[in-house]
Amino acid sequence: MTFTAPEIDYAGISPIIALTVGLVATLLGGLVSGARRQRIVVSALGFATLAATAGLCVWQWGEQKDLVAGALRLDDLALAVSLIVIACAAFCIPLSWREESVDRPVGAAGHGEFQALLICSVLGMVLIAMAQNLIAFFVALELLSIPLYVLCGSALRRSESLESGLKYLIIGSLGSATLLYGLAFVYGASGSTDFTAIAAGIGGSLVDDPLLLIGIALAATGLAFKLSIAPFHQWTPDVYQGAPTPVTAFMAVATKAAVFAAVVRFFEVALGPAVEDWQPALAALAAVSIVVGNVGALGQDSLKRLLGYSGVAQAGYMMVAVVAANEAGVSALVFYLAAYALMNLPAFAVIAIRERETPFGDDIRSVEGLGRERPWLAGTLTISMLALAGLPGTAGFIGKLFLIEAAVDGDYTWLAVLIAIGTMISLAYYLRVIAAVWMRPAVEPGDHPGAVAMPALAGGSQEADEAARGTRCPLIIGLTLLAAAASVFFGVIPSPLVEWAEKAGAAIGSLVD
Amino acid sequence: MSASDFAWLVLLLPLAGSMVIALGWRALPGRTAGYLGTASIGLAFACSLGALISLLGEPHDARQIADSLYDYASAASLEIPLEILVDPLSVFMCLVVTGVSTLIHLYSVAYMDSDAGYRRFFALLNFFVFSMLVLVLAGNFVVLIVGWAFVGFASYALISFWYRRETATRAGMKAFVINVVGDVGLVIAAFLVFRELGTFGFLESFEAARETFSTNEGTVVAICLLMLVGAFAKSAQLPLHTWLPDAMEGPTPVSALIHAATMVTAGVYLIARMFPFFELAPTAADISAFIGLATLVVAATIALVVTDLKRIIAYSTMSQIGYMVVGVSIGAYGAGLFHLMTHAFFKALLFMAAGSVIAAIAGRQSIDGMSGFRRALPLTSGLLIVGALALAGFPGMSGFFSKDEILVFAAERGGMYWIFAIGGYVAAFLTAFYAFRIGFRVVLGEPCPEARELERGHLAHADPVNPLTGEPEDTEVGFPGPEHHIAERARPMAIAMGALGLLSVIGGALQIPGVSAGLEHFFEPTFEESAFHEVIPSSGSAWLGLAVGGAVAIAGIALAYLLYVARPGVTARLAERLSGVHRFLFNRWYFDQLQDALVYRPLVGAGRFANAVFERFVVNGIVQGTVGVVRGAGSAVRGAQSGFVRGYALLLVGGFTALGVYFLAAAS
Amino acid sequence: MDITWYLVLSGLLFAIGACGVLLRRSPLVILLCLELMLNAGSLALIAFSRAHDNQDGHVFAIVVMVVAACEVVVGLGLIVAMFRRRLPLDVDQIRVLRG
Amino acid sequence: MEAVAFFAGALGALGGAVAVIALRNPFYSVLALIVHLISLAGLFLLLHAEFIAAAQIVVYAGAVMVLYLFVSAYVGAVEEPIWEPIAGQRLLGPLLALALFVEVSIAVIGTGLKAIEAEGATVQIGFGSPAAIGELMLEKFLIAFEAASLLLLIAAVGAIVLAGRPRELERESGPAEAR
Amino acid sequence: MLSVLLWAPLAFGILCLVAPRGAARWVVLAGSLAALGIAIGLAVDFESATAGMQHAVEKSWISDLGVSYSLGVDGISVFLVLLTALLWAAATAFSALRAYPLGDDRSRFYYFLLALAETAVLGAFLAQDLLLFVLFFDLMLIPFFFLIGTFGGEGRIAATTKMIVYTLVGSLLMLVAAIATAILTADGGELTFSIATLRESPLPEGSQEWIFCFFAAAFLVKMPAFPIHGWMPDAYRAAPLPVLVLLSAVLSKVGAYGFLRVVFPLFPEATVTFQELVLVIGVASILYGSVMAFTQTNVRLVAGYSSIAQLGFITIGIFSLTTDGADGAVLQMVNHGLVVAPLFLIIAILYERTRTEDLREMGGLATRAPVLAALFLVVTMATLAIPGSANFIGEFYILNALFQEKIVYAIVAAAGVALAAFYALRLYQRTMHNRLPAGAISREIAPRDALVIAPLVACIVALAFYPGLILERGEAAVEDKAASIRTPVTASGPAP
Repeated sequence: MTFTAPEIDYAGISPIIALTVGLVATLLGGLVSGARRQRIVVSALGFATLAATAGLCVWQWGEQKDLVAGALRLDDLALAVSLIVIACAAFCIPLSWREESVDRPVGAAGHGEFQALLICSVLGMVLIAMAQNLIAFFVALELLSIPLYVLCGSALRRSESLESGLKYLIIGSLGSATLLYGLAFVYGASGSTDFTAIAAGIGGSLVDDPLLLIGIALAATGLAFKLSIAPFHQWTPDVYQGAPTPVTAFMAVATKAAVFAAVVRFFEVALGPAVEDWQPALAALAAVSIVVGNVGALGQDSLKRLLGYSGVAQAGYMMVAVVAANEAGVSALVFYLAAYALMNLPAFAVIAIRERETPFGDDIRSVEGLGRERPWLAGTLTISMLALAGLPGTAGFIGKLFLIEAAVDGDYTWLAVLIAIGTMISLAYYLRVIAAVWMRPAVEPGDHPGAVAMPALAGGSQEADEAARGTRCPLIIGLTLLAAAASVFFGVIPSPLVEWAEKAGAAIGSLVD
Repeated sequence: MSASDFAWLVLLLPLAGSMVIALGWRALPGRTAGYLGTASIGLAFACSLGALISLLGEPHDARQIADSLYDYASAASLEIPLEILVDPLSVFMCLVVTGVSTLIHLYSVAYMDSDAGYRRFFALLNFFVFSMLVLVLAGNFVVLIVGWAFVGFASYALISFWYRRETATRAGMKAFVINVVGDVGLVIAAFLVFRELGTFGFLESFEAARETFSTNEGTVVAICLLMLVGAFAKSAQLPLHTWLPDAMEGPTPVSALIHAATMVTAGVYLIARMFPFFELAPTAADISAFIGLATLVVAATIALVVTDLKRIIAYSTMSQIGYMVVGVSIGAYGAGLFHLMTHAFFKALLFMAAGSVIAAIAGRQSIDGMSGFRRALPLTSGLLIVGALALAGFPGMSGFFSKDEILVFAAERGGMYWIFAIGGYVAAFLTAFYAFRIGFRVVLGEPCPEARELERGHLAHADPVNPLTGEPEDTEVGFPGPEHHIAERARPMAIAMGALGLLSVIGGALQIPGVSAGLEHFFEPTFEESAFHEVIPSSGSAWLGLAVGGAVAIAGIALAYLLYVARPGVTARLAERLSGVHRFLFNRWYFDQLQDALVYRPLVGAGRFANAVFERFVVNGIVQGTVGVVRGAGSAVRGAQSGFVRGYALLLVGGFTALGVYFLAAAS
Repeated sequence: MDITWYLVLSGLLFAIGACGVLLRRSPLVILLCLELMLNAGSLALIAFSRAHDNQDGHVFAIVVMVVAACEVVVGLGLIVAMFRRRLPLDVDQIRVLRG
Repeated sequence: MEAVAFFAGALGALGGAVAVIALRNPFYSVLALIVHLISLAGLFLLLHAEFIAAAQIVVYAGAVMVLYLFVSAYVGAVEEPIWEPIAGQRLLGPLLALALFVEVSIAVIGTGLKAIEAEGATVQIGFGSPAAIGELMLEKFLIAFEAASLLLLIAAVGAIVLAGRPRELERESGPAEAR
Repeated sequence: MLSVLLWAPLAFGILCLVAPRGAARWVVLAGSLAALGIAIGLAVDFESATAGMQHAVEKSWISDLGVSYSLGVDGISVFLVLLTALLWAAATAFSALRAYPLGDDRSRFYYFLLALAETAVLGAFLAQDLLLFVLFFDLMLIPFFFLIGTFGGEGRIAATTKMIVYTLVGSLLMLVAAIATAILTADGGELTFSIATLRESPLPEGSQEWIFCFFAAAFLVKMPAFPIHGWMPDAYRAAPLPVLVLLSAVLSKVGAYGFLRVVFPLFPEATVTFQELVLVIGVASILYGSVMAFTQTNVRLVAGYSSIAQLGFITIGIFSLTTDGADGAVLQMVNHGLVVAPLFLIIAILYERTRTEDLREMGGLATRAPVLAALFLVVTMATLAIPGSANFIGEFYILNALFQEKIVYAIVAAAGVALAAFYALRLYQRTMHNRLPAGAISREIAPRDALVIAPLVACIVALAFYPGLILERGEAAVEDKAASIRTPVTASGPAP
């Protein structure tokens, strides 16, 4: 029998290779003994990996090509999303530092495993952003999910962490089973696993064949679950709250980014011909999650939970861009994803810092009086809240602008109006946080009898918190301020980010219309 | 200098005076402010004379001069210059206003001395004169309205001059609000004029009106009625009169100047000024005449029973204005304005005398306590009697000629206008009676304790109390302070009163049937367009009317003598015999209660309702409702978030089953 | 034998698996049910690849098998961890996070 | 002949599946699953997927299930209580599952796709043979293949992270922490 | 020129963040004074003849969306800009001179927010690009949220949240509407938000109408107009008085301004369609506001509801759809700003004297304070629009115009004038007159306060002598807007 190796564009897959190598390296770095030394070594490796990958992505910027027998597609959309994901990972590594060293048994800090898992997840995300073949698509999805299951549960001391891990795993597997079944049907209907071939296969004749449509329904469910789109969102608040804060931060932003890229590719490239079928359905999902997410976040005391619900709503907003199904939509989506990273990460960072400084964990009381105590942190938290609320002067506003523009352009004005309404509701809880930061006096643990009983979520055990009270990691604070500043900068001078997003949009646009 | 230049000066001087006093209030010692104010008004009077002379210098048909200073508020389609109209009418008004004002200022110089707000008083008084002059000199509706409102403001400020008195502030508020109602009427009238004639200028609109409107056309009647609202609000005619008696809360000179001599006659001036409209709308004119008559009678009857000295005079003012309104409404412009002038003289005189008496009796105002001041206050008493005679229309006095001229004119027009003549004479009888009800009770009879003290040369003092409610006054309020003044001792007061006394006696000479018709002739340039210009009673019938008037007056006086001097005590018995009537009159025909029930209470009620019900249930309801819905949805979502992972799975499966259903539906 | 039969069978298996996830409370068994669903998926894949004479489905099935194995491993790891933490092995009693 | 085989396999698969969710003891459920897997492998054979069938037997029914058995033995087979804490779950669960099945069947039966009506395309020799699959894996699905292997690695790492180092954890988990 | 005016306050505000705490307030004061200077310059060399934009600035901002950074002033905005600058200077000076916020270590924050707010409001008045306008319109809420929520009184957090959410309800819908306008107009072509360009090709009536509704909602809530003033009472109760000055005197105008700047040119048919409705709202606001104003016992709320009434006048003036009415409305906007600002400052002073804001517990304050009384009296008279004040001319123009168009509304609205006399006087008398209650002290106005209030009163008096100043300069621009209503460009946009 003859075996012809596929010709491989190594330049194209270089980011993937880099990540793989880095993954192994960090894993080995984990063998270094001594918590501190290990942390430094591993983190260095991790940063190096991410930096290298980012560099390669930038290098490949502007390329448009199929890789490895068309399993992957390298284009600006993929690269843009990869960059966002990598940035998130880079942000979360320092955030995670103290986390692991306390939550693992003394003497053997798990930085190696932690960052290896993180990078593996990044790899999965990069892959899924590029995947244009059902199998690669599916395996990439698992590659990004399974490490996350582990990471969520990785704070073994805290039953909440384990609980979140289990819930995520069960619902997640259910979701991927559904997705798989859906993909199977799509494959069955079209007789192929390549996106382009699928598009060709279903083109015209099959557009309203029940087999295909059920496939789409199941696949949509599986993906919507990953994006925590209502009504498949219920895992989100619990997992966000239970998981260690750095993991939550990473999950909240990176997963959305990668999966949205995949969704765009899957629906607009593979299922492009069937747009009439899925557009209304996705619109309905978007509407539902805008409403559910926003009302759910009202009156939440756990900040992470609050952000979880707000994430549901935000996913709804972004879904609108997918629904619009036009080039403007894609670029709006990419822009919003970038903005989303800029406004979410600082928020989580502040939460993490406060978790370690106050006995209130991620309860809203932990940020009360922050305005007097630490104006700069308060400022960043405020900015990210305002940005999430989409108030002008922040990247969030511009992002919403693009979303609404795309929606109206795609004749989904009612969704645009719904975005506006959702934003109004969301103000109620975003402003509540800001009010707590600036307008309430700091709470002394003594004032609240509940304070001690209150579990220090993600903060490890009490004594550990005592030990770490008042951590001032300059790197974290620096990155936080940077991100906040960026979200203001792009709110005032959006053009650079906009053009960047435009390119990513063009990548798909060229395929769609 | 042309008449208009003089006119501008007339306007400028009082304003300057008021500004100087107001801004330099700290710098002016003692009575300086008073003399400053008096001087500025005196000069204004001089300038008015100048205007008069230069106007008489003009040829007969060039005696209506419109002159504008600058474009006050002109834009788009509106042309609103700061414009004055100098013609016999306005000059006449200027003379009356400035003349009387000068004397009253002079009086106040002494009278208000020792009042905490001395300077404030003169600043405001000058400002009032300025506003009044703006009113009478106005050349278009906007300027007129400005003057109209300014006098209203001045009157408010002076009524509540003693602002620590609840009663005073309330009275001020009442006066102001009712006046604003009048303003609104006038404003809408102006809009209507603009809508129909496209201009706000007087002369232009008169011209246009004659061409545009046919007699009694609906629009023009509406215009006139709206103007009447304004006029009646200012001139205290029914039913907008209730503020005037309360206005007596102000210092006596204020009552004399604003609420007797000048401001309250603005309505009369307005009707005279707008005669082209009114002659195009006879209906409106008649309505106003009838209201004038009604006021005339009603006020007179009330004046019979009221006991507060100043309020008696106030009601008499109302009724006298009733005469004028009748006059100008039925076309007797000359006569009406003539009466306006004479009334200014003698009514101011009466108030001054009253002020002197009140000062002598330590600030009390009820005439019940007053008697026998003839020896204690010879000058005051004498002038009081003179004023009363003039008011009563005693033959030879000024009031005698002016009042009867109106009534004779009414008779001359005949037809239903006889009613006005008859009503007028009846009221004249009542007038004569209450005039001497005051006169006799204050002057004759047993001297009251204060009078006796005064005869011994000692001026009575008492703890200051609010004359209306009798509650003790905190002396911060100022006058009546520890120091107060009577004509006998304060020269400025004596001079002012003397001058007015003289005028009230000889003022009638301006216009004696058959003998002189100066005023009529002087007014010609203004009123020659008038339809009633030709209606001039023959001197025969005029003298007949005068005879009747004189007789009625004497009869009234005689009755008063009978009841108050010859047989004191009869009145009390009468009062309880006719207690119903008495109470009705004493409660001033229940007009206040009526207004209260019809206007004030409903509004406050509406406010309360809006506050208690609407604001809470509707306005906040909108908010609360929405919030409630959202909150409800929120708790529903959180409830679904049960924490049961299998529950989540259920929703997930349910979700994609639903999606599947949708897609299958879409397929088929 | 028509392919349809196989597909209907796999649908049935999928449904049963889902039903199990919804009804069972021991995480262990839930994992088993998820296996059922995945297997239903691979059955469908294989059937389709037979129908289209296209072996992509087979590769897909293998990948699914790997994925299933991984999920199992991680899931069992979690279960062990929970067991050590003395947490009840009953998903209904693990609900601190809610609301 | 083939029909018989199909129905036998189908019966086995279904029975196994039902047993998995019906048996209250996890240990037995695992055994039931093994039955299910084996009969499924049979069906794979009927579909000319020899390699998959083999893998199914070896990897699944072999390795994975053993792991299951160990774990269920380790944690001890707890019988789960009968009562249902979530209102309506008992009712809605099967109902939804049924609806799901109906939808799928409608889709499968209602489709206009001719290919699945029949036996399926006539396949050439070597369809589904290890060689063919291997070739595909190394050419077309190289990435998927590599990723899958990476997946296995990371899963192992995850298992270690979660379940590794028993002693310390045992020592650490005091009753205070257990809620 | 305009850019300097726009950004100067913010620049100084940022400067004050790094300035030493003591100096912060002077820095921001300097900034606002600088802005005032520039604004005066603008007003002085303003050519009243032209209807077009003057000192226009035009730069591309978000090219992909066709959003441009374009500023300009015309007869409508020039005096509003001046008013904004003036009142901001006044409020800042008032705060700075009495070292407000008292005993709070966050004065830097306070003054920074003031500066930010000024920039935002100026932006709204200067913006000639629809989206830029919307952006500033929303932006101005943020500083006020903090100002009220951080430095306010009783129940400030709830109040400020309520205000923001309520007012943003409109603004966000407006954002959608604005984008829709641009896209529907472009119809696949080049996207632009320039008001001037959009005006060329108005939308078909159908889409005009819903878009109009969204804009109207935003503007009416902002004013606020009856019955959507729900946020007003709480916010007014809670806000610190210097902030309240700005909130009531300036922010309320942005709404009214928006009608003239955006709605008239862009949605003429819809404007005509909804004229009656808005008139009803306006008249209702007048009556309701007045009636409420004379039953309230809280001083702030008397002023607050009176503002509702005043804004009602402005609204009906604009929606008389005539040049006269709109011109009067422009004048009235400035007047109301000039009147309400000193009013609230005086209320602050009264509060110091009586330690209460309840009318029933006040009184007699005039005794020892003739100057304060005089200033207050002037303000009161202007508030009730006594003829001779510029306010009267404003109302005269408005009512006259409406009288020519829709006589019934005019007559009903005129009733509001009489009511105004009542509540304004009531406010004055209950505080300054009658007897001095125990515990209250009558003190003369302090020089530092007089320094702020006297100039404002001077402006009122000056304007009373020559209201034509504003009317004449406004005329051309207003005429241009009103013309677009009378003779709308025939719709050529795509069907919705």
